[in-house]
Amino acid sequence: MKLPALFSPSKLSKKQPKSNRNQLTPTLKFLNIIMLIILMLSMIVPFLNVLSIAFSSRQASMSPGISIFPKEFSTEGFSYIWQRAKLWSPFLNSLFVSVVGAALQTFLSAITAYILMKKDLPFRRLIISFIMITMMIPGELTLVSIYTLNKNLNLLNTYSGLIINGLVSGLSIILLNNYFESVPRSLSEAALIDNTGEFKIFTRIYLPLSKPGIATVSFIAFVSKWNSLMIPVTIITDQDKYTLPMVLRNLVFNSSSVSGSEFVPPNAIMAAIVISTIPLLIAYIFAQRYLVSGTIIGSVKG
Amino acid sequence: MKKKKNTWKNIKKYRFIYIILLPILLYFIVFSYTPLIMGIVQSFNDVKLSGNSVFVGLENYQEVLNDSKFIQSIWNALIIGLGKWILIFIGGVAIAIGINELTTKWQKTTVQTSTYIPYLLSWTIVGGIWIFILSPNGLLNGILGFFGQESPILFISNQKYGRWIMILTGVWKDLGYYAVLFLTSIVATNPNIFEAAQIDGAPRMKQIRRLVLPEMVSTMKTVLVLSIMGLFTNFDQIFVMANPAVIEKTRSPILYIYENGIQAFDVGIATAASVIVLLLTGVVTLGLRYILYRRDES
Amino acid sequence: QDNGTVDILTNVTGGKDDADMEAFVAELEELTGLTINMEKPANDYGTVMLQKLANGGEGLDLVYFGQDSMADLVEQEGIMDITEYVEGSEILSDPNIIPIEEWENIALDGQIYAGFNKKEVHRLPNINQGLLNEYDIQPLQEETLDEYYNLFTEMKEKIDIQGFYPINIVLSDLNDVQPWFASQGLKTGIVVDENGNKTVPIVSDESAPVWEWLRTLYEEELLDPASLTDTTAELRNKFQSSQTGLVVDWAAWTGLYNANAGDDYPDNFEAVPFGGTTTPDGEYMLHRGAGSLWGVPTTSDNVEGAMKVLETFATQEGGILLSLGSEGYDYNLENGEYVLTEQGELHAKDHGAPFPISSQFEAPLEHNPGVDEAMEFLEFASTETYLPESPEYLEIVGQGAIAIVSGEISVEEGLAQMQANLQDAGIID
Amino acid sequence: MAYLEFKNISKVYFDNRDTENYAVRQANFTVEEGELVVFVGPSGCGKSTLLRMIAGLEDISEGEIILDERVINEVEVSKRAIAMVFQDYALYPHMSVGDNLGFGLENSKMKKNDIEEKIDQSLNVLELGDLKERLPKQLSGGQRQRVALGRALVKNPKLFLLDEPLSNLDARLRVQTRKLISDLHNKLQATMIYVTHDQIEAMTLGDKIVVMNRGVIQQIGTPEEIYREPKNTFVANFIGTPSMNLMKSNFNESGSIELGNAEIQLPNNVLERANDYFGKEVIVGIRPEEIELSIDQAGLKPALIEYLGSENLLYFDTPQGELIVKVHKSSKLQSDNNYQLKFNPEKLYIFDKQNGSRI
Amino acid sequence: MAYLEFKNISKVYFDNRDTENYAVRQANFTVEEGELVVFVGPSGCGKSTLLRMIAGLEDISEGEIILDERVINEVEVSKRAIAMVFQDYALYPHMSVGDNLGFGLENSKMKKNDIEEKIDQSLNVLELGDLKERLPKQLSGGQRQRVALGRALVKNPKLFLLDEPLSNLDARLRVQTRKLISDLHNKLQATMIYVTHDQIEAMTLGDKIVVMNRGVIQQIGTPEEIYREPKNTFVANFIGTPSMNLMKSNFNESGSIELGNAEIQLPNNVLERANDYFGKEVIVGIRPEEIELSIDQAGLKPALIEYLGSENLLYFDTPQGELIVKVHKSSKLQSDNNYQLKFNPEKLYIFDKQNGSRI
Ligand SMILES: Nc1ncnc2c1ncn2[C@@H]1O[C@H](COP(=O)(O)OP(=O)(O)OP(=O)(O)O)[C@@H](O)[C@H]1O
Ligand SMILES: Nc1ncnc2c1ncn2[C@@H]1O[C@H](COP(=O)(O)OP(=O)(O)OP(=O)(O)O)[C@@H](O)[C@H]1O
Ligand SMILES: [Mg+2]
Ligand SMILES: [Mg+2]
Repeated sequence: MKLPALFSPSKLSKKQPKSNRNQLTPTLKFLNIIMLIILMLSMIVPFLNVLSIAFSSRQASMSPGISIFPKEFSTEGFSYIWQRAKLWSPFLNSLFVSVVGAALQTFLSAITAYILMKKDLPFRRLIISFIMITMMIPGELTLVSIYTLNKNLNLLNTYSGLIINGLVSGLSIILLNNYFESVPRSLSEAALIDNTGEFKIFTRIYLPLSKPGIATVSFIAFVSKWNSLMIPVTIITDQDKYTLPMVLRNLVFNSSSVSGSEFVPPNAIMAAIVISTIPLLIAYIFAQRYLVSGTIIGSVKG
Repeated sequence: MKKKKNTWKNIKKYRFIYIILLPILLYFIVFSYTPLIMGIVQSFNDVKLSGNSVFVGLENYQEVLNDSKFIQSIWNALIIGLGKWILIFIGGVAIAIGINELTTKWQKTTVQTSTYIPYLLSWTIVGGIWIFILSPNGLLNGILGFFGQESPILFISNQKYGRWIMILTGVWKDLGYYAVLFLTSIVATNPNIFEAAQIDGAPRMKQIRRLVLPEMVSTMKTVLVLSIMGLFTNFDQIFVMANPAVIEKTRSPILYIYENGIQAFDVGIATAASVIVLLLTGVVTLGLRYILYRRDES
Repeated sequence: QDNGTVDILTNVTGGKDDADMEAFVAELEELTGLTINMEKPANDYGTVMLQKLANGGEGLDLVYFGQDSMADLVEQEGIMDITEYVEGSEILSDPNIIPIEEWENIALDGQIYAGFNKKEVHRLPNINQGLLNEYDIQPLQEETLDEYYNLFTEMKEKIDIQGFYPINIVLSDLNDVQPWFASQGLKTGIVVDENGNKTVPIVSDESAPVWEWLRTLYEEELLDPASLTDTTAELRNKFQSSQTGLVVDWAAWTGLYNANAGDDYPDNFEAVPFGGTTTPDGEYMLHRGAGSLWGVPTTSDNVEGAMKVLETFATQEGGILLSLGSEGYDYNLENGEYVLTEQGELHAKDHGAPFPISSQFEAPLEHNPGVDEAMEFLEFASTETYLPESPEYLEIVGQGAIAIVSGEISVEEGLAQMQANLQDAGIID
Repeated sequence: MAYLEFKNISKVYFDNRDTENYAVRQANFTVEEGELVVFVGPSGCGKSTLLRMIAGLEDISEGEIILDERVINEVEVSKRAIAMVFQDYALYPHMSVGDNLGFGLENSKMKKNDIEEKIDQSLNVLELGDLKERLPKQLSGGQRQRVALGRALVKNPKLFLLDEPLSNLDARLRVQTRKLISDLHNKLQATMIYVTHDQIEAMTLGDKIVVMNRGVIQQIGTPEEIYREPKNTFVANFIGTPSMNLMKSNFNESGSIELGNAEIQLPNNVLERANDYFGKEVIVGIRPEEIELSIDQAGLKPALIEYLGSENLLYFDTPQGELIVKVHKSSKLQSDNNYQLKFNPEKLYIFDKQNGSRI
Repeated sequence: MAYLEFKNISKVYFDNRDTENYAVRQANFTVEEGELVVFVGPSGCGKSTLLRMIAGLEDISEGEIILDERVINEVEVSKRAIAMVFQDYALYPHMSVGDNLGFGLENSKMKKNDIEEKIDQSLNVLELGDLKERLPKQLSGGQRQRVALGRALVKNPKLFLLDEPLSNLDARLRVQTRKLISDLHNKLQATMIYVTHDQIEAMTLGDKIVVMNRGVIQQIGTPEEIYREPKNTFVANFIGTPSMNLMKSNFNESGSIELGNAEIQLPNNVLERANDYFGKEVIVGIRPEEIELSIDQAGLKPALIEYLGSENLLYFDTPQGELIVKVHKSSKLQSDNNYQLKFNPEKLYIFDKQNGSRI
């Protein structure tokens, strides 16, 4: 009779022996796990609730209370919202604007970050402060003038307007700058000696070597473009060019003090939320493995 | 004198770099500074929609600063901001450490991903969810009822809880994001020092206290500086979650600007209040940087 | 600029997407003989309007806004005085088409700054008759606070739905309380008397019994405790799913509730409109929505054109456009009968004005079940006065209302406190 | 009984495909109390792994480690009363030098005053007194190294483990610190296990040297034994700079071998052992300093001469391969002379060609 | 005219408080075409700075660098036609070995085919042919080092700059690669500048050695000159392992000095130069291998004996300080003998006590 693999005569277990070295005491470990589980639940349950309502039938979705599983499973919320709000065009607009915007933002921030690495660049500190200040300007201050500006630049109702506004961000620059600093300087020096132009050093050495940083910044840029509302509302009145948040905000937030007669059932609202969140989750899943190593924030001293 | 010469030489050396940098600086000039300056100019005017703007000097500023609601909104922002940051730092650090203590990769990934989700959702959604949870027959009161609380607690509409709710939901939303930032600094720590500490007989908890925490300090400082910039501009959360009962204690300066400037079509007031907010942000940021980095400079 | 062109900034009026909008504009152009440009911001309408007006008006000739914004717009010189034009217009000045009271309602210091988008409707209580039938509950005998109270207690006793409450109101925005304060003949909002004195009747001493009543409802769990936090959206969901027996909502919603109920109507669910309590004079007293208006920006270069559009909105044809939509797109005429297309169904007879302003307007299609009954109460409704202080009033009284109803403070205390606060804020004298 | 004993210790890592990789295979050795044992071997040969198993930082796959008459396989790291110095120092970056030293003592329930005293004492021994308040990043490499030593020292451990403690130092500091460690060892009479891949360190420091290769212990012995009686070609080649010349050569039936341009008759004691190898190819080794040179125009011309100050290295290309000769001469040799190479048969090492073991 | 010439080159860094720090001060030297010049000195002495100024990676604060009859102070890095090998190799981690070599050539408008050919050629020279497709992280340290060399090689530069290229390798690989560089230099007849802090490398590789300390050039000369005629105590101490014994001693009026336990009469040629020093304290130096020992019970007992295989180092504590003696002996000396130290007066070096310069 052949012994099952479990009882193989080898004295060595195949699996790495689970090491108990240098860990918390069992009590603390238990507490830690409990803390994280509670935390996770508190973070996941609301989202499950959104999902469960989105996949409930219209009637079921209207009954109050928190549910984790759809009461009467149905996708009518999705089909309703998709047709009703004609989500195709806003969805694609958002996707287009966010992808292009994130790509450009990452690229431009990367160039700037790269330039600001040059320690002996005259006025470097000045330029950094100049960029940092832009991070503090409240949007309301420039609310009127930003419209005038976009109008003068012929950016109203254009995709380029959607992309250009908020194209370069101080935070992205700072994050990437931090990341580039961790690329050994001797690499760029070696490339210099290899007769390489600055731009090629940037594209062939710094960009590929900063993948985690690039991934993180692109992700952040994508999320902020995807969720961006103020600028699109300001510059877009052409319904062809609506972005997803512009459409969804109305649905989720249909104000009741106006005697309008719109009725959007909750399952459709939640479906809209799910639709608008899915690309973010996908982007997150792509960026996830880089996020921890990519968000080197270190000590910024501008 | 040699240094001067160097600067000039470097400018020449980097002339192409400046040419590349130019469009980006131009971008900031056009899209940040031009509107900023236009806004500042407007703040000194009584801007009428008919186009008849009159220079009024500091009148708009006086009006804003004399409005106790505005002053109150600044206090609100400070208190809520402070509460948030304290808790986010404590919580973020605790979670980062907690995640770091997990032993398998899938555990780490799961916790990390699920704590990150709220950060991805907008306040419209998050706010709605929490109003739901905190409502008298919502989840939380359900749980409290289970533990013997007799009548439901009116979390959302009780002035006493208003700020706490803003603080806690704000923390809840951003916690995962900050935990990841802090986790980054732990992961970057030289693993050997933990082995050295083991040999020194330090229990894990002590290692966390004495080795992991100090390692996170510089990240914390940076995060603090970066996040303080948004101190006064919390709009969405308050807009979505506040109600008349608590608005007085939770209104943020930006919400004030929205209500009293924008909704009232008063550009002068809106811009003047915004300039004040900008100045305050600048002062707080600079002050904080000074405090945090003072010792490093010397 | 060509004087035949009218540029319009709209919010609710028009189409939902480009195709809708094109059809709408085409029809409007046909009706007015003008070239029309219509722009519709996705949301944050007020902000966008501010941006456009502040940027030299953008050549706009007509802008949509709510009555609550009008005073500010006038103050900031955003819209012009169109009294003359209105008086000069045969259609608009015809009291048979637009009653004088409607104009008085939106006048500021006797001047007119805006025309009407639609006839504003009122909010009134709806009871789910389906529940009453199912649980064999006696309908109301007379409309007094006590009778309502009795109805609620009976509902509470008999209806065994999990989480059911007889009544729900959105307490914080004070829109829903008018039918109850009617019992004392008190009007919500800030009331300005002939002498220009401002008062807030619902915090006067006479209001105490109503507050007591509300408080009792809350105490005895007849009022959904969530009423302290619920928004209208939740309230509607609860009513629609029979979690609540009575809600106060817009007249049009009586019909929407019934329509939304699908097959459940009318056996299991039927929203039936009521007038709320009656004043000592025996009249109902209802809250009418803030006007949905059109103004002409001070920078307009085609005021005549703009007025022409306003006139059109007050005609039968204009009314059909604003409710049903445009022919060939939203509906077709078959043998003189109006038949909605698929598009038309989607729009649910609402292109910005389900109830056009003209008194002479005849709806070509039937309303949703219950709407006509609800509309009969319109004569008892009036709008609140909209003053710059209104938001603050809402904040103070909303806060006090929650405190009183939830039992945090006694009614007298609460009233005194609200009065004091209102005085401090300079809202009442 | 020995102070520390390894009994058949193995360490296995499993890679992704679950195949076994032995980092250490069947290691057996003992360390006496007070001894300084050096583990030497090329990078990746398992030295650190061995050390870390003693420290308890690594699980033991097979076998037993006995310390002070107790099997310590399952004893917790902190209970082993050992001190360890890491290659990259692993100083606690946010603590001052004093705190770095004190950290371990804090955990031992020692009194505050005693701790202070011990710290100061150790700092004095290592001449670090002035640096007590500095942070590690404010120290030079050599100072950091000494702090790392101090951190071990202060614990008064029974057993010191040192993992390539000098490899991050420059040559000059390395010599200094090497001496410091040697002095400490003599002074404290502590048992020390020292890991290095530098054979000079191994030779100068060790009471006993353990030479490892690919997880397997090749030879254990005193420096002299290892140098003079290497058990196999690996040890012969690894120990000594420049390393022993190893060349393939034929073992003639007559008991002589060819080397350079000469034929050498081996002494009898070697021949006795080498019975089986007559007529076969073997590997012949000779240390560079054991070759005598005489100028002779008929001899070989060196391909390269390296001058090292007190000695010269001459590289000859011979039919058997490159041959290095070390000549003690304090001036540079002329590169245009030809030399006759003379080998002392007594100094030749003969190794099996297949498994490399000494014949 | 010289191929490369430094004329009064200085490099100044300004710190936060704007004080000047000289990394290099007034350096003057020349390099002939085809020469291999080694810069040697302790860490931080300015070697890399010098090298980087030649490469153009660092601005020159003062002076002129002339390369091939052209002042290159302002010439861009990429126009200098030099190749550089970095201490940490600086291989492009995301490119294969082949691409690492090809990266520089791409920029030179060379044809695809020619590039390929050149790469293959260089890989063959360095015996890296099989590794062309590997990534740097898949290579061993020695292989990486060779790829770094290959990257320099492939450019056919007129001038090679090497910044401590061997310091990350272990002893064994260091010797191998040292030889490889030496071979390459001979084969290519290229001009090379080599920076190291390892004096063995300097001695074995350099046609000419430049010894630096604290930014100042101490001595320039052939290895032999530097070893045998050090200009000052710094050079004397820095070159040679173990380094020269340097001890303070009194110069008697009679022209003798005390050393160990003996008194030594200096030869006349020294005395002539030393007129001014009679009766004063001087520093006396002697190389460890120049001291002769004889067993003598009346002599000194060594404090420590280090056995290095082919030699022993004996440490004696003398009244003038520690004295190291190197004895060529392939077995370990007994540590319980006493020795008489014998100094050859001809081999003594006398230095000024104040400025350390040779008398
Ligand atoms: N965690 C691990 N997982 C898999 N293999 C490992 C692990 N740690 C070490 N090894 C392998 O075990 C072998 C021995 O490693 P070890 O670190 O003991 O070498 P070493 O002799 O200390 O080398 P060095 O001189 O480079 O420090 C190596 O081949 C290494 O790749
Ligand atoms: N960017 C800089 N700013 C200020 N000082 C610097 C800078 N670079 C180098 N130095 C200083 O210049 C001096 C010489 O440095 P350099 O790198 O040339 O030394 P090195 O001889 O190459 O040393 P090593 O052997 O450690 O590489 C050092 O004291 C160093 O601190
Ligand atoms: Mg190791
Ligand atoms: Mg250097």
